[in-house]
Amino acid sequence: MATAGMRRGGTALTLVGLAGLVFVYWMSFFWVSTEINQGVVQRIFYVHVPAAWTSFMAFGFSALASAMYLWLRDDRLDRAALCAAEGGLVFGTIVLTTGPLWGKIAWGTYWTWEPRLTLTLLLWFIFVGYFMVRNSTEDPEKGKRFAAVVAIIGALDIPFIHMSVIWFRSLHPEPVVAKPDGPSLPADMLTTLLTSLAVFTVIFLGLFLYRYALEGLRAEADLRSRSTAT
Amino acid sequence: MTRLVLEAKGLAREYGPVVAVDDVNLSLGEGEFLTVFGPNGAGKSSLLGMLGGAMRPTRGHVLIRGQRLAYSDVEWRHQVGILSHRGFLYGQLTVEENLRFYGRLFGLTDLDQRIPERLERVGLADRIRFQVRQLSHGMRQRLSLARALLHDPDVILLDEPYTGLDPSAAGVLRGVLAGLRDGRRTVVMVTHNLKEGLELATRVAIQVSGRFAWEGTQADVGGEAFERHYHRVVEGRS
Amino acid sequence: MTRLVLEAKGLAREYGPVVAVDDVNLSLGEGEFLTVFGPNGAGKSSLLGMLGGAMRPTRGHVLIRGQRLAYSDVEWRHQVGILSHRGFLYGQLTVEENLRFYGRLFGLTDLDQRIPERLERVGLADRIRFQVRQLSHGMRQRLSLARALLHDPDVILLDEPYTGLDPSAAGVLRGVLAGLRDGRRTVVMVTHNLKEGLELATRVAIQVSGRFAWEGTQADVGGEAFERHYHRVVEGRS
Amino acid sequence: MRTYIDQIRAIIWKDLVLELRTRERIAAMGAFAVLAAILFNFSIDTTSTRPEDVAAGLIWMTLVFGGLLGVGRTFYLESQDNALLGLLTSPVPKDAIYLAKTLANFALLFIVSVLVLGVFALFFGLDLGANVGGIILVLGLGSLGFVALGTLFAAISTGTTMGETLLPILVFPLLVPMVIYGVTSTGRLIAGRPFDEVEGNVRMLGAFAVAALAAGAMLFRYVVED
Amino acid sequence: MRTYIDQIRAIIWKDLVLELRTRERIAAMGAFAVLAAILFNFSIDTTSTRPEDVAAGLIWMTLVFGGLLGVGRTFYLESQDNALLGLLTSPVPKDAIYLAKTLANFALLFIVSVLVLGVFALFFGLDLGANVGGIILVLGLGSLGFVALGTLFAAISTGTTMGETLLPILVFPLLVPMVIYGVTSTGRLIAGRPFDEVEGNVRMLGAFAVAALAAGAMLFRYVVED
Ligand code: HEM
Ligand SMILES: Nc1ncnc2c1ncn2[C@@H]1O[C@H](COP(=O)(O)OP(=O)(O)OP(=O)(O)O)[C@@H](O)[C@H]1O
Ligand SMILES: Nc1ncnc2c1ncn2[C@@H]1O[C@H](COP(=O)(O)OP(=O)(O)OP(=O)(O)O)[C@@H](O)[C@H]1O
Ligand SMILES: [Mg+2]
Ligand SMILES: [Mg+2]
Repeated sequence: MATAGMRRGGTALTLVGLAGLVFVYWMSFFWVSTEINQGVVQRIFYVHVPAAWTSFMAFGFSALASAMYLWLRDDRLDRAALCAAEGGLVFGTIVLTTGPLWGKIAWGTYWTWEPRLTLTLLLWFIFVGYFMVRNSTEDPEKGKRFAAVVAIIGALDIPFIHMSVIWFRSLHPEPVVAKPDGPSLPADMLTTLLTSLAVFTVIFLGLFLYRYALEGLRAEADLRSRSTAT
Repeated sequence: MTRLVLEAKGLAREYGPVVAVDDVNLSLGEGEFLTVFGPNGAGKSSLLGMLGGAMRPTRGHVLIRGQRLAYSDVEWRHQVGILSHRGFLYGQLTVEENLRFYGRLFGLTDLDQRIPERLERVGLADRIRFQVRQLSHGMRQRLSLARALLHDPDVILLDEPYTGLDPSAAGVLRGVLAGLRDGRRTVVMVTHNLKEGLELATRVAIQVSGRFAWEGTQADVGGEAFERHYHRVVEGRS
Repeated sequence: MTRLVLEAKGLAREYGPVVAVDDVNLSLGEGEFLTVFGPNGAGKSSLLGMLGGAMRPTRGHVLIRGQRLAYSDVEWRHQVGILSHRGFLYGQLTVEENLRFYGRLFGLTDLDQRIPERLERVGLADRIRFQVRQLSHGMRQRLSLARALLHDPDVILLDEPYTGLDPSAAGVLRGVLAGLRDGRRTVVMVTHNLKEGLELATRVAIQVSGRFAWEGTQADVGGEAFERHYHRVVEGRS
Repeated sequence: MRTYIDQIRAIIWKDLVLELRTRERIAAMGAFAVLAAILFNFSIDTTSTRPEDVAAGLIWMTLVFGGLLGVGRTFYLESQDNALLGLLTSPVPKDAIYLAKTLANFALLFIVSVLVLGVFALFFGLDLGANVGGIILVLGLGSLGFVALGTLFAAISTGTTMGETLLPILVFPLLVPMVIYGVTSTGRLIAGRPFDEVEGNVRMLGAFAVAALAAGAMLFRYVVED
Repeated sequence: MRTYIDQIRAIIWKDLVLELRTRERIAAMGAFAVLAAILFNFSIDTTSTRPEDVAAGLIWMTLVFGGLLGVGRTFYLESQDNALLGLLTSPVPKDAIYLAKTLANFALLFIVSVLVLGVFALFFGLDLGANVGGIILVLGLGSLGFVALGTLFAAISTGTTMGETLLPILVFPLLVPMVIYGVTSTGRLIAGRPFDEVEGNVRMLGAFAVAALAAGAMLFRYVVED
């Protein structure tokens, strides 16, 4: 059965990812050189930034799947959007915990009301709204459509977050990697960052597949219970 | 047989665990008049809602003149007129304003003649300046009827049109419906009144628990005997 | 004659320029059952509204058991049950919660038995946990009926109770109404269905343009001939 | 008397069930408070303005807004299937209907305003100190006065029957004195001044709430009668 | 195309007639705006805070909250006799319904926001001078962006069991960028800076409004289909 395979695949990927995470920790704690200005704290960077990008990817994927769902009305697309949104929330939560930890040391405060931070928090809120909308209609189809619309509009927030450090005077560092004239980062740092990004992506995919398979099973069970009821 | 106008293929509608309409198939040609009877909650209104494109089926689909209903397309809506349990009327607008509003949505241009003429026909001419919330129950039903037929649709879906009408208005409605049997229209009517329902029907169905439990034509229906037949069908199935 | 229960003296209701009810006089004793017929807009619902204390008369007044209706007093409301065009139901509450709410307003204490029993009687027992907005039209009407009779009122006012009921529910209603003719209650019913209306009535009135254009008893009404009589009265007056 | 109270309880129960049906409403209000605070933060430049100076105004603004939103819904729920008429033709005194509606609205608004206070204190780093009790009292009285007038106001403007547009305009100016007392006392308490200093204002708020309740209970019947 | 425009006009005409008949929304929004102005007049100590510094923020807060009140009711009117279904089963493209509703809401909100500007200018003694036109433009674009998003999300939240409560939770997060641009430009214009200085911000506001309108027109059909 395809779902069972997917679940097994998901579990396997997650395990691979977790193993990779150990490797990334090793890299970021022992291998990579220490940044001169900030010292050891800067190593949060290798969790913070990949997590942020992974959450962007997850939310973007969720929005894409939502748009496709509205077009094709295939429940599988809706499930994909749902699971991706969940993943996005997980990684978004990581950003929202690592950021303040870093901030406490680098800026002396956990939180300030500053565009990138605020918009990141709001993106997280939007996807909380995504789940609220889903669960507060009595017709599940309607909930799926509403949620899809929220995901699409919510993802439009992502470019704002990325650009916010450039548009507004801001405390948060400006891009050092994702910018038009290429990364300006020592090679070993870049390698660590990209490795970490790869590992996070694998973990996301693993979680995604696992959840997706689970949702598939639940939908099947729903269908079965209904056809026996009538 | 005449050209097919309205078809339903494997139509089903579920509200969560409730199966309101269950695998209904239907094909109606020009000039046909189908009456649907059935107990409360049998799914008749849900069926009409789907036939009129007001509600998406959970499964199956509807065709109008062979074209599958496309919800993003609006052209076919010109051909359909719906009278539902709820009147679709704005209580704070006058009788005239309500019709004018719908007329403009349907792109009608001769509203200055059309509206008074229709109101005359349903016996509301003297209420033209009244706000809808000031109308009595039966007057509201008359107005809903005028609204549903304002754009002269070819496919007409009526959900308990006799509700609240006094005997003379019921007579008028009977006349209007008979007028619709001009061979060019297709009518589906839901009613609980067996007598009124049988009078004009060319085809009759009894819906029970979502399904058509019985279908037949005028000829199958032996006048007085139909009432017993109806009860037998309903009890046999539910 | 039995004791007088419900009286109306020179009752009139105007909405701005519209005279909805015009000088209606009425006196009904225990066990009497009055059916009011009349065209749409004749003022039947307005009359019922005033009899039930839902609406203040412009002129005249209503008496219950010889007491003039005092709008600030609430005691007499225990004796009155109203079924109107609108169901007085909360769409977001369940069937059971709606009845429980009204039961508590009326100070009933045996709701745990009473509610299931009444729902059984109107054939809604299996919908007890449904929210009202999930009910079909006819189910809602059944619930409104159960609500109106929940507190076993002595004076019962019914506005088109057959609306939306399927043939078997109509049969049930007929049974319920027949059960009300136990000599202790007074019923006023408005309907457009001449047959159903005449069946149980001890007295009959035809209201036209606000006034009672004709009043009579069962005996005055010669079965089939009543339809012609009705049309003659209505046309003669309007 | 027992019936009277039971009727009031029945109506409050019904209103709150209707609210709870819209499930996570309290959670929603919490989120709302947070988002409102964020929005304020961006609309007011905290470098040139001290948060303490504006916090009172913002809290009351949210209260008024939330109140208008909540109170406006009261009779909308009733108007759906003409349920209000069902209520009016039942043996419930009109003032009981009014009191029940007011109390149900009060419960909601009070929760929201305390929630808003908490969120603002957190976000703006307000040091409420010993004055928390006083501020909550002020907000409570303010909410009560607001819903007492607001419920009457809503009944009028839902246009039950008599409600043409003149009356809201008459009721509205009544809110102004209350808001003034409320904001001034909240502001002082947030600034850390002792409760004594605002006691007069708080008394006025209390008097206002009581007067509004009494007036509402007396006038409501004329607004809804048909 | 002619029909399309005529359909939009018919819906706007209907909405405005209904609003004029009931004055429900304009009354609520207006009352809120005036109360908010009064609130701040009393809550802000003008010796320590310059009114110019907070006026822009307050105007925008009032706009956002007032807008929420107005937009939330858009679909109430339609739900009374299931009239929305009548609209949806008529041959009107869904985006026309969306645009018409948005424009009708815009008209209301824009009037209210100009009103708020006037009230604030009066109460705080602001000297708007030559920048009045610019400020009104900024408020206009802000209102447009707001209703474009608000109308879409009002349709969503009306369709859920949570009703209006959900609306702020859904729209606030999306509004923040717009509010930032809006407040900054309004603030500078109130302070008497030349329009050139805020032109970039105003462009962004315009872009936001257009993007929101486009997204709304495209996605609305998925919200209302049944
Ligand atoms: C306090 C909460 C914080 C949040 C919510 C947050 C959020 C984010 C997000 C969403 C990104 C990805 C943006 C993008 O690439 O478009 C990001 C990247 C980044 N963050 Fe943070 N951050 C926080 C604190 C910090 C702190 C304290 C520092 C260091 C002083 C920091 C340094 C960085 C760096 C260097 C990047 C990579 C920039 C790039 O190359 O694009 N962040 N952060
Ligand atoms: N919005 C809804 N949510 C949940 N269930 C619903 C909803 N609308 C209808 N139903 C259920 O679907 C079934 C069919 O309802 P429908 O209104 O189609 O019946 P009907 O045949 O028109 O009945 P009636 O003769 O009483 O009008 C009923 O069991 C009803 O409870
Ligand atoms: N709220 C109102 N405002 C103004 N006029 C009204 C109002 N309610 C009813 N009317 C008018 O009063 C008259 C009587 O209305 P009523 O509802 O009593 O009639 P009815 O006999 O019950 O009619 P039906 O058989 O259609 O239910 C009608 O002409 C109606 O237009
Ligand atoms: Mg039906
Ligand atoms: Mg009537």
